[in-house]
Amino acid sequence: MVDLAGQNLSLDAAVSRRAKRRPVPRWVITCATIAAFVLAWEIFGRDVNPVFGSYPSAIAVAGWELIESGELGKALLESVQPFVLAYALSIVIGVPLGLVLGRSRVAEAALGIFVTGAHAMPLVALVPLLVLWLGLGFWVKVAVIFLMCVFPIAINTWLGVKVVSKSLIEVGRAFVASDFVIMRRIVLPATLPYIMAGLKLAVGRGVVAMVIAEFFTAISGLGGIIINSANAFDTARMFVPIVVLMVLATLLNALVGAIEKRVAPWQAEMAAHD
Amino acid sequence: MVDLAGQNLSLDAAVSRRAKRRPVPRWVITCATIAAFVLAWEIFGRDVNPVFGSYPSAIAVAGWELIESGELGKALLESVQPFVLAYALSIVIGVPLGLVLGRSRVAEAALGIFVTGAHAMPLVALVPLLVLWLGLGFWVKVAVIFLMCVFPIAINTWLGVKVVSKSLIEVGRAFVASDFVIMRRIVLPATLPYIMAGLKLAVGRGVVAMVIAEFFTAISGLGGIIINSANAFDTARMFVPIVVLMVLATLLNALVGAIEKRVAPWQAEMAAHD
Amino acid sequence: MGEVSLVDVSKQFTSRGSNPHTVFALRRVSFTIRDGEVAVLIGPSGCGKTTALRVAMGLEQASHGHVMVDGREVHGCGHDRGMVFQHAELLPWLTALQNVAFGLEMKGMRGAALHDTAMRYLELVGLKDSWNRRPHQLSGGMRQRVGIARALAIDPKVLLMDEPFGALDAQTRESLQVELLDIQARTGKTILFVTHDLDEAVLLADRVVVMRDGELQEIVDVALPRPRGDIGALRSSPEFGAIRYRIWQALHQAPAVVH
Amino acid sequence: MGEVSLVDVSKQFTSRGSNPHTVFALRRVSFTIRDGEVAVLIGPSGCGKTTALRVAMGLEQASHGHVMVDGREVHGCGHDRGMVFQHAELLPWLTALQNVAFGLEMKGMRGAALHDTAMRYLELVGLKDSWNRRPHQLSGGMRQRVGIARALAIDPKVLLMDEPFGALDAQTRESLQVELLDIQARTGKTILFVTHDLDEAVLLADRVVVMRDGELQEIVDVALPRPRGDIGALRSSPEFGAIRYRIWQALHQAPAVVH
Amino acid sequence: AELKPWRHGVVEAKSDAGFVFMAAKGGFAEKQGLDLQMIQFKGDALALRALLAGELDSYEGSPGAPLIAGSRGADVKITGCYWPGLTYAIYAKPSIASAADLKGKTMAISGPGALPDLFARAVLEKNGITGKEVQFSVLGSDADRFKAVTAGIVDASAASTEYVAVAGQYGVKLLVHAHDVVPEYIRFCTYVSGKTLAQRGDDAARFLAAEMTAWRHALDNRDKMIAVTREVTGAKPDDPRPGHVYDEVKRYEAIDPTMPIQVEKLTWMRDLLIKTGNLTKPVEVPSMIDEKPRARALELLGK
Ligand SMILES: Nc1ncnc2c1ncn2[C@@H]1O[C@H](COP(=O)(O)OP(=O)(O)OP(=O)(O)O)[C@@H](O)[C@H]1O
Ligand SMILES: Nc1ncnc2c1ncn2[C@@H]1O[C@H](COP(=O)(O)OP(=O)(O)OP(=O)(O)O)[C@@H](O)[C@H]1O
Ligand SMILES: [Mg+2]
Ligand SMILES: [Mg+2]
Repeated sequence: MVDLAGQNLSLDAAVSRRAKRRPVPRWVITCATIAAFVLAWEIFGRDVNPVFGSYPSAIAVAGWELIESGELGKALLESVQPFVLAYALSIVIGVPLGLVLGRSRVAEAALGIFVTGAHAMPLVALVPLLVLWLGLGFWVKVAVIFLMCVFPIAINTWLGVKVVSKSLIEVGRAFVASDFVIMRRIVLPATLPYIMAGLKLAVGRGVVAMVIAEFFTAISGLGGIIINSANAFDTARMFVPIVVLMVLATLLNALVGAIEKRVAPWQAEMAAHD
Repeated sequence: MVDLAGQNLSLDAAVSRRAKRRPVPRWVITCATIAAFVLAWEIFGRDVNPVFGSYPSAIAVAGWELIESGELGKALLESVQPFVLAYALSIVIGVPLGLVLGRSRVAEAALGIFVTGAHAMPLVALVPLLVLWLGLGFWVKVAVIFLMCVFPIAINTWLGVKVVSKSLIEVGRAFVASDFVIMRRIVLPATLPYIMAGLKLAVGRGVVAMVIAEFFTAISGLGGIIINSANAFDTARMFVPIVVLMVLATLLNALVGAIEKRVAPWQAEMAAHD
Repeated sequence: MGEVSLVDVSKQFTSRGSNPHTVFALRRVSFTIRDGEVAVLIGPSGCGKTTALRVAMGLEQASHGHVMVDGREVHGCGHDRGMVFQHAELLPWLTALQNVAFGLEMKGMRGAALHDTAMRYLELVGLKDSWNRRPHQLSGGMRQRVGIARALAIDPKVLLMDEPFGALDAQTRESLQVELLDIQARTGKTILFVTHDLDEAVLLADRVVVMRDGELQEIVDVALPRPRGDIGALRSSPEFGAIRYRIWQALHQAPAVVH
Repeated sequence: MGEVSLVDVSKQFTSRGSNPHTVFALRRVSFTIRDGEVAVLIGPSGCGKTTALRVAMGLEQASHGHVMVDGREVHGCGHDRGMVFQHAELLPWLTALQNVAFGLEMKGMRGAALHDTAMRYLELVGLKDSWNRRPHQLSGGMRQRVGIARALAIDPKVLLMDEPFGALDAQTRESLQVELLDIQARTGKTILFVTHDLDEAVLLADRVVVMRDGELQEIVDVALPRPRGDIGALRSSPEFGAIRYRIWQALHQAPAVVH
Repeated sequence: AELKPWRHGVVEAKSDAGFVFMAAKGGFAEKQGLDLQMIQFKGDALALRALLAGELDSYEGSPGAPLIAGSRGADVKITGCYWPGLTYAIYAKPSIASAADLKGKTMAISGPGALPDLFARAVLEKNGITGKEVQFSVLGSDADRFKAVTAGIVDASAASTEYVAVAGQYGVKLLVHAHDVVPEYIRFCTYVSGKTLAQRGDDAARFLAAEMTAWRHALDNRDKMIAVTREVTGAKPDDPRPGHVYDEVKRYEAIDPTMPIQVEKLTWMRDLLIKTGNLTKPVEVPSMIDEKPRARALELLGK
């Protein structure tokens, strides 16, 4: 029955045949595509009218100058402070807002339409109004970034709550959990992947909002470098903060992902990986 | 055992006691809050510096004038055409992109970073480059709107795919479905709520992008009315297209929701409603 | 106290959409489980057992009729009732221990008592060593047992158990049956228990409620002494066989009423 | 042909995170199910039955050892094998009929044949009238039956069934047991079947594989004539009782090896 | 005959639109055989980029940006300056007594290197204040910036003189008029790319000719100028600004329909840009001028 004898021969062969060709690690693929992209940009970027485009080596040179002069560091600091505050605020307000919208029929009927509408608000047109209320300094930037970040977070959370499985909620109800406890102990963890997606989307939007705020209020920070360089037709220099922003956003996204893995380790384990 | 007799008396009372106070319908709540909001705006809006703010009755008058003169209709048409095309394109490209990013380890490692980065691209600064390639007309608007819409859709889809339950995928594998079939028949429906959330977020972003495109390329459409009215210090008139945009976004969102209910009726049924 | 009555309960599910249709999961079902009684609900697949339990628990609102606990009409769930779900329904992000602790926390337990109580009930179902695993790392039977531990831990007056031992091997099942009988004897719980196993029904029940097609078909009294004593001997006794056969008959009867 | 062998298969699960630990779900398990044979896998909850089935199906990659079908090492799933999952695992957005059709479509069936075949198998499991309901509208046992219909419909050479009748009432269960025996007799399928029910094991199996703690404990031959004939009579026959007892003993033995 | 398309970029329409749009709205371009399409931009920097991208045949705006772009090798030529006088002013809160008081205050601009910025810096420089001693904020168009002053968001801002008429009404004072401090400052020139001049030199001349006749017409017809402004901006009939702009232009003779190209003013402009740090690479002003189309246009009109 347990007829191993006849098969032991082929066993070694089979094992070595499988000999899992270890897949190329992810970071190697990532680095390779980035390298290919930079190379292609370097080659084709030189053909673009320099008033409009630039290429990596020129950007690197411009970046080095900005770093050496300390301008980039100063600008980064100026930009990052309101961003961090506004992003944190968006989470603190957006997530509970989304949870309430998703759970409460009345709140959804009463406020949902405003959230949807506000998300479609052309903020650029309303910056003057914000400036009127908040002045030109730190707080107007915070407001602009906050208004751009809070809605993706709230909306994703809201829609995530709407699809939380009924049976999970019932566990809470069966054990007589209060609405608040159901929210915190069941709905929140169940919605976490949506919230995290919202947070990641908000990183991208927030970074863009940061630049917009710096374009349209007091010129400062990374946005200031962009607009000054653009007006000086110094395209290579203009690309430096753009690249910095994109790197920043990528790092922040990775950070959000890492935090997610820490606070919700079950998520990755349960999901499909081949 | 089946001792009904003694309880029949209290039955009627119980039933009538429960007599489900039918909850107020959603649309009543929504209309009430909108009315309250408009009223509050009407009252307090009059106190705001008229150079910056306006109030509903004034906006309504300005709106009526714009409708009568045919300006609003023309601008709306000008704005909506590129929006519709770009939004459709974002779906057609964003959803498959997100699916592939979520399912393929290699694609994710190779392209994920570009999607994350591009989502954080300050598009406003790059509009001139788009003008260089696409001119000032219809297509540059399409490009701006597309670039703003496609990433929320792709990223939400991508992250949604990442959390599709392993056991659903295994059903496909057990029945020897090809990767493509698993994608289409299992991953796609399982990810639908994420995709729909992405589509709704994209509506808001797209509407904003539409205005930005009209601000930063050739002035036209609804964005054009905003700018021209702002220059004329006609704040009430400036708010007309903003209100129209927000209404438009809300309607579109409702449309997306309605479509979701049609193509994915199981979703609402399975989810928690109290 | 812990008397539970379903009074003239009907429950229909109407599915909207392209092909609307109505399913009658329960039709005018009335029965009372007396305080401290063990009632077993039995019947073919899809006859409405789970629905009856859910209505009794307060998770489902009856379309018609109502539920009384100790003579008072109740709506919604209460700490007086505890439920073991047919599909365990563990919270996927909590470990086995945390899942058991969840119910206790809802009752207000905290700190060391919480941990110790949860651990004790995990041990009772034989999962002490797996306390740290999440549901997806547990086998089907293990999940089921965590669900049982979670409901037992909150020590409710009324236990509603939906095929709790369905996914368990004979040995584990037997030991949990004994545990349950023991707990019931000590605490006088009222238990409503769904099973497909006739032996289990006879072993546990004071009365067996036989359902069919959403209707109450028959109620069979189980006149066996409590405590049950030597289970092996009991099983092979003629009384046991007779009652088992009565239930079997009730199950195989044609429906009482034709609609 | 349809011979399935697990060859020296081990499977360990390592959970990372704050509290890493390794679970050995299978330890050097080897057995062969011959073509056309019905083997029943039995053992306590958590002993690795599901894992063994998943490895045989190709859903889980063995940490060590491999799976052979008809003498050839296989990786991944194939149309030659079909699986009934322990938790049905229906696709929630498909109706009962569509769920059954899903497997058939993957085999390339289309059109009227598809609909008719799917409907026929739904009827076989007694769910013809519920063809249009989605999984969340079905009771636990009904879901289970849809899962059975889905696997039977694709008519695989090898059927891997994980407690397929676990959530069914006695009557439905019996009729499906008879169906399964009938299908097997007609088509000569190879079947690997997990159950906790000793009667079911004896009734269905040519051999019963008893597992414990991830290890193969014993293999019990069931020397009953095929076809089984009158099941009622068979059940009360002394041979049946003797084999049943042998398995019971194997299950209750102390583990063969102490680690 | 078939009209040839000519795409001309302008800054978003304001109360001076009666001058800017007269060639298109008054039918003057058609007379020169051109189908003149006016394309509005939020700023002249955007228009310059559109020109360089080949999406415009010409645009008009402040000479600052083209000088900077030219220093970086951009293919843009100055073909004439029809608005050599700067009808621009600094508006301030009433509490600011004189330009010297601006030290340490906040000022609104539309963007670095753009007209309001350069003008403000030129005024500051005349008063011995460096650019670093004032906080500049980007607050959008003339209207937006003027509003910012009225709301007290900033202490002062440069903006078109069209707001002089309404300044009192909004509680804002006119601090400095460009005419009094920087007479060298050119407001608008018209630019065409070198490539277009090479390929469509004749059309360029016809375009300039159309513009010249249009401005002449506008200067001679106050009502017509106001009517066109209203048509373009949708301004209300009681808005005093279009009329005020007309009067200003007349009073200071700000518009010169012959589009003189004054090299010395442009050179002053370049030196200002160097002083403010906007221009880092030197550029020879004459190399950026193409006199031919203007000469040809005058010829066309002269006959
Ligand atoms: N949410 C629902 N929507 C529609 N129909 C439902 C729903 N829940 C249950 N039903 C139907 O109600 C009937 C009774 O279901 P129920 O789950 O109570 O059966 P059950 O007796 O528990 O069966 P099983 O032994 O298979 O678990 C079934 O026909 C089922 O299809
Ligand atoms: N994904 C996993 N991660 C970690 N441990 C796992 C995983 N899957 C199974 N196990 C462990 O492997 C062991 C065997 O599980 P398996 O599901 O094979 O048991 P089983 O024999 O099917 O039990 P049951 O009769 O309860 O279904 C169990 O201890 C279980 O906790
Ligand atoms: Mg049930
Ligand atoms: Mg199992």
